[in-house]
Amino acid sequence: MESPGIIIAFWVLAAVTVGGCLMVLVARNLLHALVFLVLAFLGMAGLFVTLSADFIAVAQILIYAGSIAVLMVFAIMLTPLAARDNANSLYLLPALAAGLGIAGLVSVVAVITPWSELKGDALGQSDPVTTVSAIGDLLLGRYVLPFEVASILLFFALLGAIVLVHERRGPREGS
Amino acid sequence: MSTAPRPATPMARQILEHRSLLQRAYALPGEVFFPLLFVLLGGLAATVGIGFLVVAGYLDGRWYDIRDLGNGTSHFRYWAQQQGLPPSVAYLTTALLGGIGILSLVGGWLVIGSWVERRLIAKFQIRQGPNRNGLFGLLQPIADALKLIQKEVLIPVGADRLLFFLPPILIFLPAMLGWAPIPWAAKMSYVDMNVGVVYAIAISSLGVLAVFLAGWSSNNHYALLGAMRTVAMMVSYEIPISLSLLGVVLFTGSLQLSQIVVWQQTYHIWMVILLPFAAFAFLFASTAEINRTPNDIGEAESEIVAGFHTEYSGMKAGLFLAVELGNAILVGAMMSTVFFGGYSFFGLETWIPGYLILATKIGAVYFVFVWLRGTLPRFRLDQLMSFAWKFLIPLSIIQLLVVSVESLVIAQSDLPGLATVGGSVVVNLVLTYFGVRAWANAIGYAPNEMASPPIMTNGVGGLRAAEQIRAGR
Amino acid sequence: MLGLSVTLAHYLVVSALIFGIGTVIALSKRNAVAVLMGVELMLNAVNLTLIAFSRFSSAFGQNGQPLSGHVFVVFVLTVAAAEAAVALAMAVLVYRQRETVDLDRINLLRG
Amino acid sequence: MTTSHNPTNAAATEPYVLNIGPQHPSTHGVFRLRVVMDGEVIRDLDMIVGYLHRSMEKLAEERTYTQNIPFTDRADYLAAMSNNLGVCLAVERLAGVEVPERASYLRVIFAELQRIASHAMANGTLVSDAGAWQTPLLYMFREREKILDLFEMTCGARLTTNYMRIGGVSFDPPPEFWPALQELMDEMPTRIDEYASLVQDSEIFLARTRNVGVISAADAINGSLVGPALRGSGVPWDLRKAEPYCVYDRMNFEVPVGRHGDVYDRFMVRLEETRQSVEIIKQAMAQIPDGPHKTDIPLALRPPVGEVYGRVEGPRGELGFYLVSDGTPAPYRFHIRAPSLINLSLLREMAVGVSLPDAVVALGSLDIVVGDIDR
Repeated sequence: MESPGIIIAFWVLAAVTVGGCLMVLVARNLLHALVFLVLAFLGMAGLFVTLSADFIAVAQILIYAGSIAVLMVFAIMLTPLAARDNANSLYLLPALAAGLGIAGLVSVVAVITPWSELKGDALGQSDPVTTVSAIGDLLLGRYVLPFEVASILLFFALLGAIVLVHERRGPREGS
Repeated sequence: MSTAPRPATPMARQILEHRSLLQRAYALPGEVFFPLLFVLLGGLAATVGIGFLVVAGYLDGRWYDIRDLGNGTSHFRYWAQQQGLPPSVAYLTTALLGGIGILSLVGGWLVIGSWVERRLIAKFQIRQGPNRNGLFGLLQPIADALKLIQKEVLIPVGADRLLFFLPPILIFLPAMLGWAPIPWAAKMSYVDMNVGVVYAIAISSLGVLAVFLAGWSSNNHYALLGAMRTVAMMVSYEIPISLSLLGVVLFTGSLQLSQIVVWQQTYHIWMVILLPFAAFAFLFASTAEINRTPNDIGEAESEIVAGFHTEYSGMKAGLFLAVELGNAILVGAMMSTVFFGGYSFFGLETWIPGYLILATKIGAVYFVFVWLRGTLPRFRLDQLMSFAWKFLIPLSIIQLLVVSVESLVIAQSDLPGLATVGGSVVVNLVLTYFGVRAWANAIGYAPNEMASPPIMTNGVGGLRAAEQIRAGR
Repeated sequence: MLGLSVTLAHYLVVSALIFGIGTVIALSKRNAVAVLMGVELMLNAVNLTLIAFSRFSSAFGQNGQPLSGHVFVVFVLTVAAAEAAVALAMAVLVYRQRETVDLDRINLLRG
Repeated sequence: MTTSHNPTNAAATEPYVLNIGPQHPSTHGVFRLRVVMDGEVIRDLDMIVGYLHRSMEKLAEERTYTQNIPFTDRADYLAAMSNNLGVCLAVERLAGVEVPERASYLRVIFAELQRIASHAMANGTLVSDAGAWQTPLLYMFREREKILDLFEMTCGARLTTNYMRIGGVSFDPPPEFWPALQELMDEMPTRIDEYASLVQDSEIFLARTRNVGVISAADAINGSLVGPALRGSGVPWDLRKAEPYCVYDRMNFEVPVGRHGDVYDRFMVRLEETRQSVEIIKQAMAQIPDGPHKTDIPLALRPPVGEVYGRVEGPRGELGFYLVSDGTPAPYRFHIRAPSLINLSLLREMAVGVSLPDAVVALGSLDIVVGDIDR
């Protein structure tokens, strides 16, 4: 992680991501916030790429930027009479305090802890050529039970979403 | 008495006087014809010479081997390393050159594509197409672009200015980024990433948001309707695209696009023969994704004017139109890479540069798109939705099950590839034919009963006559 | 080359910042969709942490599974997708009943 | 508590108003639909006409009967010949003018040519409305172009022909007209087959038009629908059969009627009518006698005091002219019963409750001409 390309990429992407998150917080319009959220997701995918996590990066784009953002768009559009001003509630100050506290605490811990991390050449050598097959092996090998549970969870989420939003067409439709 | 009707209009006269290209060639004067013939023969001789070089293997892997520009790149990197330059310089240079290459290809297509499409459509519609500006009307796109550029860019009252400004730019990103993993020859892809297929799907899903924002921010009902239609359709048709690509991936065992091409080269078969239904699903769903006939309901002109870009004027509208063209060839590239053998053509790629073969295939797929546009009416939104959810997705899932068994057999068995892959071809063809028919019957689709000619009658009357005619049949 | 290299701590600090901002958004926004945006950001921050550990950590030996972090991220993505679908469906449902998705005003239990 | 607000759990969507037109690709002119939409579904619909109103009927009261013929060109500008024929027949009945036999045959030939041209236009734009990117339209325009060439040959104009005269037609066709007409009529059946094959079995077109915009026979009669739209609903009513004018009683032809009354039936009825028109023209060409093409009438024709309602079967249906004469050279009242306006009134029945694309196709199948609606 010492080549200039990675360093520049890290700082730029980190700035984009954190900036996007901040804009989600301060944007005055919910749809603007959504656009910045997508920007943050894309920056995050870039950060994943700098960490050699190609599959996760692409999955991040596909699921977050491509699907969840669109879901949110639909949720916003299906609630036309609700406020779209991205307003803050009364808990802004406590929330700020909590957020700053968590961020500060974790940052301090992250900086002062002597992580047994790889550096230099060892880091370069541990760079996997491809993560896809390894992830696949793990998913269907060691983690096969969580994998199945996750698929069942997805299935029930699908069912649940359909059941919740389904419009019941009955005799009372006209009333 | 003159027999032939005189051509009534200047246009009709022109059509009558029009000479074909061959007639014009015969009519050439000798001092033009023979030099031309000489040049042609010389080109033929040069081709034979190059052919000898290729067969003798003098070219393989040299930097001047233009059959695969990747050779030049790797030689350049090696040379830069010899010179003691830092690797980043060599990588940056080659990356820049490759980027410029792809951008100029797509940019050149955006310039010429509208002319190609209009000329082709004109041929389908028995008319001439643009033929006034320049040779064969080739300058027409430039005239169009100039017109668009000098038009006023209007921002509608009540539009969200930021979100109105962004989409024409945002929608360009997937159209450009999608080119990265396409292999143009064995060593010649911009980023030969391991997750190429997933990357292509992910990138194409980014366009949804731009379309939605364009429609929403315009503050126009037509635009919003178009955007909602397009978004609903893109979300629905991403699933058949993913499922059909997944079938291909199961066979090839790699998400890398270049590996998919290599697999097809190894087995001397195109995926379209192995997975006909997946190829159809991909083509159909792609037309829905990129808003082309018969699925162009997002910008259905007769219903919602121009869909999500109704309110855009000037070059912003031009950008949307250009992206439509760019997406068409991007889908063509994906389609030919995944289903039509990519840069390979059963050994022809040792003679002809692979990128030319791929470009030809892209052109062929694009021609199919234009053909569809010149031929078919448009579906309705609910029909398209039910086609995706009731037809394409269930059948794709069934196909995936079949394919997973077949791919296991191909991977595990010791039988020769001809037996396993050939068997899979036969099984898939048969299953596709009967599966599609059975499924269509199961969901109650019977088009033949629908087309019925009117009843011819000699009678005249009112309601009673109408009832008699109906009862008489 | 620039005199500084990117280490694990860098990623962890970025992740902490994003998690903090996500917390603020999730706690302070009125609109249910905006709250969900905050939650997604928090999940993203966690993903970044997992991937960073997976990449940098030397805790895995030669026979270890350095990509377990990736697998966990896959699960997080799955759960996030499921959660977003259900949460947004609930938002739409609440909107149909109450014509608002303002979380401060969804106080059914208060009567 | 507001939980009782929405007991059916239906989405609380707001209907919104969409203005289709006056400038919209599918309104075929300047005419506006004010549509109340709920999502993609039309809940209510107002037709707002009058953007092309030229006060034709009032202007006609200041002009002589012959001077009024060019006005009718501009009323239904896609069927000028039929309009000319309608007003001429009405005035001839009012004034008791005899028409030479050759003129009657010429009138039939030109009216049927006009019907072919107009039906080509109607079917082509209908398929374009269904989304085929103008290809069938341009195929159908190929023959329409030849017909317009024939018009130009005969009377010098292609669209606003002003060809019929009170007591005949203005010109006898030139010698080169007849071979050209013969050639066109010989190739016409194959051409019609060709463009029928483009569309009529296309599954997408069937899916778009079958069971869309259905009008039952009773509704069609109650709504006083006319023309191909009426026949599409299954009612065998054609003025050329029911009340033959000119020499239609000597022609042998059939009337196509639809089975279901949907958009597809109206399309197919028009297609079959073009075939029948070709048959009529062939018979007329065989039977046409020599003789004068026009009787001389005074320039300022003064019909006796009275009123008359003359009607013809135009391409869009019954086209009526109600004329009242007070003995002066100008009509006292000059009313046009325009088929497009009456047919349009059925759009609301077809479009409310269906989605926007269906409404567009239904509107296309009615084959309105805004000049005919507004006059």
